Amino acid sequence: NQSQDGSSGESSGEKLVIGATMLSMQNEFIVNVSDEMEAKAKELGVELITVDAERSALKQVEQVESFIAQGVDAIIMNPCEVEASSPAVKLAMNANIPIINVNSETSAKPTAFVGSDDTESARIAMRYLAKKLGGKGNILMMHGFMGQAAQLKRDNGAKEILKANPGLKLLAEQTGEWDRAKGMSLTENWIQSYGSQINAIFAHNDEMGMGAVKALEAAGIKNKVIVVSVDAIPDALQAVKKGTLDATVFQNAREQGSKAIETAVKAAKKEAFEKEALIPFQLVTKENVGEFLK
Amino acid sequence: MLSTQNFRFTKVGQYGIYLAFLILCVVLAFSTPRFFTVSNLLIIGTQVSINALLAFGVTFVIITGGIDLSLGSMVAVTGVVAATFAHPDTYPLAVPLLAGIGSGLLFGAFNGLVITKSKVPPFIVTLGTMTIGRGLALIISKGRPVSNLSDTFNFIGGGNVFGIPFPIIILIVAFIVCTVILNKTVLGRYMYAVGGNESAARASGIRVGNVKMWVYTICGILSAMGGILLTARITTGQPNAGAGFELDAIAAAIIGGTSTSGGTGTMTGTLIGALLIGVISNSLDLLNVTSYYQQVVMGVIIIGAVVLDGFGKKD
Amino acid sequence: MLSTQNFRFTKVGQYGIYLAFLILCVVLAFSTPRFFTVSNLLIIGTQVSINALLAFGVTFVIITGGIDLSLGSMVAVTGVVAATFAHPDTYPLAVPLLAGIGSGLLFGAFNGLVITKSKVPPFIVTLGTMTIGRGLALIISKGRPVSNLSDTFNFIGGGNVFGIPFPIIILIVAFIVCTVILNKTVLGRYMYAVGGNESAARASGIRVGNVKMWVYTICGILSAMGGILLTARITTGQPNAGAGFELDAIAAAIIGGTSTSGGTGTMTGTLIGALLIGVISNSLDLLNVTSYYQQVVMGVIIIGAVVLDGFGKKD
Amino acid sequence: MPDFILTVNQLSKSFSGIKALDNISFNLRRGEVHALMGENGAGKSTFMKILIGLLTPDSGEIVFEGKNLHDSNVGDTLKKGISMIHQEILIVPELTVAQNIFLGREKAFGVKRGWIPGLLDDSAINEKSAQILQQLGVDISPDIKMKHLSVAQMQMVEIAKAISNEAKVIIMDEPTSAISDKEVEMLFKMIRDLKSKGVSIIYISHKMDEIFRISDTITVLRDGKYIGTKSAEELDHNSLIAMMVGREIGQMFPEGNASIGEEVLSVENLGKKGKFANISFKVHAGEIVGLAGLMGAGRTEIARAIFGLDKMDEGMIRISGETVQIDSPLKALKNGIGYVSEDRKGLGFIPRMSVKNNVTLSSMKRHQKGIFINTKSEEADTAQMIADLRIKTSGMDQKVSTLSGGNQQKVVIGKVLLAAPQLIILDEPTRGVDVGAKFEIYKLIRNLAENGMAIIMISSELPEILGMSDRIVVLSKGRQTATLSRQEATQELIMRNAVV
Ligand SMILES: Nc1ncnc2c1ncn2[C@@H]1O[C@H](COP(=O)(O)OP(=O)(O)OP(=O)(O)O)[C@@H](O)[C@H]1O
Ligand SMILES: Nc1ncnc2c1ncn2[C@@H]1O[C@H](COP(=O)(O)OP(=O)(O)OP(=O)(O)O)[C@@H](O)[C@H]1O
Ligand SMILES: [Mg+2]
Ligand SMILES: [Mg+2]
Repeated sequence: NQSQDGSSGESSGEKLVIGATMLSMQNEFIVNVSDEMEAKAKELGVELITVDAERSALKQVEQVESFIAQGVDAIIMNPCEVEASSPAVKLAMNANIPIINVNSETSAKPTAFVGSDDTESARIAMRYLAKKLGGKGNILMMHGFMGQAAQLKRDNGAKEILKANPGLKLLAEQTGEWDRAKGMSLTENWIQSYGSQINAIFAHNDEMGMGAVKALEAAGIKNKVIVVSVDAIPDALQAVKKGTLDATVFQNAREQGSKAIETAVKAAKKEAFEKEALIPFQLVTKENVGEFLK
Repeated sequence: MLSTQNFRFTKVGQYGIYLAFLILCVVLAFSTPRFFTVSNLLIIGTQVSINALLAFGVTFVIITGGIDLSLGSMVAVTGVVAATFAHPDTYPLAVPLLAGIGSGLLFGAFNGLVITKSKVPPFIVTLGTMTIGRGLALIISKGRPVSNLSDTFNFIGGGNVFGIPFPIIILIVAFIVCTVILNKTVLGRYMYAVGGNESAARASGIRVGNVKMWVYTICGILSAMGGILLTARITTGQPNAGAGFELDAIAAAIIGGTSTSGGTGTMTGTLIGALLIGVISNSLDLLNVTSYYQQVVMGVIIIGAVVLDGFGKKD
Repeated sequence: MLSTQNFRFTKVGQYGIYLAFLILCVVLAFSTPRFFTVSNLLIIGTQVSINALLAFGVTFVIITGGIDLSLGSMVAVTGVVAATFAHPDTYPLAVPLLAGIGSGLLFGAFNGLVITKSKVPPFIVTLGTMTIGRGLALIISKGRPVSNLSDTFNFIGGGNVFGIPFPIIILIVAFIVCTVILNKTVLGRYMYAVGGNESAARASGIRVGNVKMWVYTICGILSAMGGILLTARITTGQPNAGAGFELDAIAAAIIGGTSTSGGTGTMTGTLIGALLIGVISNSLDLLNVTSYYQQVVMGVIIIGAVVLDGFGKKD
Repeated sequence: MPDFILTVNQLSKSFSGIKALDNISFNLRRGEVHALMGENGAGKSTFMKILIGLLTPDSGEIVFEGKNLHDSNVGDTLKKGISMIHQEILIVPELTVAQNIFLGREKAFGVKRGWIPGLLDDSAINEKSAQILQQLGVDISPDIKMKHLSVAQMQMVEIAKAISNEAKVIIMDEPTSAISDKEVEMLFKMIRDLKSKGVSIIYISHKMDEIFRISDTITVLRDGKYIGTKSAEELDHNSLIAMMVGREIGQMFPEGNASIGEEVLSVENLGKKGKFANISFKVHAGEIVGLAGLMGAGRTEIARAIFGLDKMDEGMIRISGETVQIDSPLKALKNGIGYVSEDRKGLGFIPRMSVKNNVTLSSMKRHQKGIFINTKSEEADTAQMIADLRIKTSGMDQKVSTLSGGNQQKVVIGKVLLAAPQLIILDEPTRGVDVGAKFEIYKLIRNLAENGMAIIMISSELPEILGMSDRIVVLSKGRQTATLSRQEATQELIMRNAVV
């Protein structure tokens, strides 16, 4: 059948093609960013090829290689790793294809960066905890998958604030591998170990944070323990609204996604663009959760 | 001597492992007072339940000489399917349960069908359906967790009956049913026969294909039970749930004495295998072993337990 | 007739798969002009190289009737070890290479030792060392990527020789060496014998334990090569690298006709298996198949290729 | 003092508490053929496996050429000059004939010198194997994969392998169980050759006539105990059996007086490309039809086709006059056809299952209540079978893999009998079975016939065919060359028709 506008046939040859490689399409936040990118690409009339790196830096490098071989006009990368995804940036730069990092950084400098610093998210969360606890109390930290960029950065951010607040004691830290069920089991075991000593839990993402909340609720001590996590996925926002999760840190998927596409298109057309678009994190608590719930 | 020639992965016996498990428990009871408390034991039971369900399923499969790598994906698919029908005030509880179990049954039956009809090794078929299943779970859920589930549904994962967590009750019931199937029914007998010597089983008039169909289907149903339990426990249908569960389940079965070459295995052994894994991971958290070292210790204990198991027997 | 009784996972033949692979390539060449270009083929070759190296290693292991699940962890450990010695202006290139290969050799030899000395099935031993290895990689690197590597080291992963990417050259050399070992040496012969009928091998005076030691050690060395290649390619020693690589490698071997019951398999088959997987994943990206559907298609094609393979033969 | 090359003193071995060997002493002279006799399960193979180093004894010593053979593994023993033909055929199916013959000895025969260590030279191995096989008079190509051979051919390869080792002592554990007379003659010629070169042979067989033809000395074991050693001249058939069994056995083949009844099976023009063609015969209730022929004549193929294990290309099968389509063993069993395979390890039993679970496997329909197993009826039937067939087992829960060969055979027969067939096909039913058990199996076959069962018996032992059959169908290269009645059949007549 006939196409309604000029989006097919001859004109598709002139259409800009952008290749995007995403950290993991099984992660809700990333999926949100990706959806936003999709929508923006449609709006601007560019073709977007989205691939999933499945959290593997190697795969990501390979995908960028493929993009280069295909001759895309610009590349958007949601890096898996700070260091390990860097070769992809270098490859693209060498091939004179603009590459925009979205959401997190690599050590190699890309054409442009759109996103926020993961370390900051952990600082925000920890500062909140410190304030709520009055600078004194026992904290448990639930890590993401060990060795991954997000885990390392959130760890660094959290430890920074801990250092600044000597009254806060890190009782134990352990990985929950980003996973809700693992986070729940881990919290159950922690409750066995530390019981009433626990004052707060910081989880590197909302999934694990939700798991912690479930375990605390089941043990009937949720009201005694403060839980904070990062991402502001819809589930977490609901929980904040209900008051079961004390706070989460909002990353603006919408803005990251649309800004990334805009920047990529400008760079491809050799128009002026922002080299670094920093999109700030926001702390979400019961007081302001309404702004984020749609 | 005779006829053991092709038994690749040597069988791990069925008694030594009980001893190894006991020793581990005693050591733990002495090293941390928190281990041997009713509440901790109930937590271990709850945490073990999902892996145990999958391990029961894969025990059937391995006894017939097969393998199922799609367990984890089946957990995700069935969990997401069940969650889709489990929103509050939509359908009665039976609907998500039947939808979940039904999807597991279909998935398992599909595994069985491809394995019996094509001559593709189970390893490849289920590796394929593992990937397919993961994709399906993501497609069904559009890559997002399916949340906002009804309280009655969530009760399955978080509720208690007379103080006993519901998952433990499911675990016990499943254990009894699986034991009966394996030891007391004709189907169970045929499973051992097919795994022990497929040609001889066929020549004895056993419909080998049917037995395999049953086995993969049962495995699918048990995975679905695991998927529903997990979903209810974390009150969300997660499309990326269950990744890697297959290895834990297969490990539990083999630790418990099921031989990957087929023809041997018991449900009790598998249960012990699952408990062993569960107890180790629980106690490593209790003892606050640093996470990097947790992995090393976990590996060492699993190998150690099975080595100890070997010493118990002569052969 | 005789002695086939326990060949559980039926053997997948060695010829049909070439046909399946060819058909796939032709279909792809017609569906996207980007597939059959020199640059894309070189990319596929490079992308396949790591999996192929691991698959060669595990082919040896599977031929003797064993299995190795620790491949992915060995990639991580050896990569991190090599990276530790590969910072610019510290040691000459030989040091990180020898350290990486050496750690893989030790890791593999440890697998072999435990498997031959204890009676623990390879599945459990290597599942254990998979976990142990992951922990070790994190301990050695303190959980952080080891970066800032020398250019000479990174050349291994990213360099070209006469326009041919260096990983492809390593791949070709490894393929030739592995083929010679398997087909032309006494050790290779003994691998087939041990896997084909362990009792017969033993009764012929073959030191079965030694053969197994060799096989797991070689597998460790090849994994180390994969680990070094990976590290050089992403210019970082990544402690969490290589997760799940074992399944891809085993899949390549089995798709290529190696039977998990031991005694059969060829390096050429394995190479084709690895290429098949590589081509599928490359072309799904080229064809811009949505990521969720990619997984479904991947699973279907793998099963399909092996089914097609089955049709090619009679038996 | 005679020149003993091998001396064994007070050797004992038990398996999980059961004594398989109890204080065995044994002497082997240079250049003699020493037969080792005993019933199934007497401990012969266990003894030999200890000699070669596959099993370690619990106590006792072995002295070979004046040196203690303690702690040797198989590789060492083979190098020192003892080789063995194993009872259970030990071959690597995926390797070629030549590769099997030289397995473990490549270093000595088939390794090229060069800069790659251990580089194989398969053409040298092939050449050498061709020579050896020719010497043995067998027509097998050395570069074909072992799995394509028939059991008989595999056994010939095993013989070739053991003989080519240039050993000083060769152990032969039932080397002729799967081969026919022609090959046996070749083997005996080889044995005489070897003997003249001073090689000693330990020979195990359940075929009495072979023992008296070839052996110089005979040692008898019973229930793991040493009974005695005598020179072959001192013994005759009956006195040897008495030593082995502990009692006399009268006539080997019991008299039959079954009345021949209705036609049970009729096959017409059965054919399978490259295997057999134009096979037609009938079997009646109470009748025993023997299928005779040389190795590879196609008898097993016919049996497999009738039982539904293989597809046939043409022909018709009628059961009690009605045409039936049999495409699976299940269908065959439902039509009242039972089959006891010659390949009991491959098609007969499930090694890791118990005697009980094996025996009842084909008759679960009768042992179930709904989906559940009726343990009582199962146990009753098993006990009955163990008693009827005199299966020597420590209990109905013993694993079949740990039974001796003869008793495994009885388990398989028991399984088929419990399926209550009208017609039973027995393919080499006494292969590897001791005299006592053979006699019992013959009695059993007679009994079945008297109770109205139709029986097809395939056997490579002519006396057995002649002694048991009411009618004999002779096959040669897949063709039916004669059908003889009991009265007209003679050994010569059968042989003449078997080689045309
Ligand atoms: N691995 C084993 N485990 C337990 N029992 C065994 C094992 N191997 C052999 N036996 C037992 O040892 C005894 C001797 O067996 P062996 O195979 O030596 O007999 P044999 O004289 O060779 O008999 P046949 O003539 O049937 O070959 C038998 O009772 C057998 O059941
Ligand atoms: N597994 C096999 N693979 C290939 N050919 C076989 C196999 N088994 C038997 N044959 C061949 O099939 C033909 C018929 O063999 P079959 O076993 O039916 O003979 P038989 O008369 O029963 O003799 P036997 O005494 O050896 O059992 C022969 O040419 C034989 O070599
Ligand atoms: Mg014997
Ligand atoms: Mg035959």
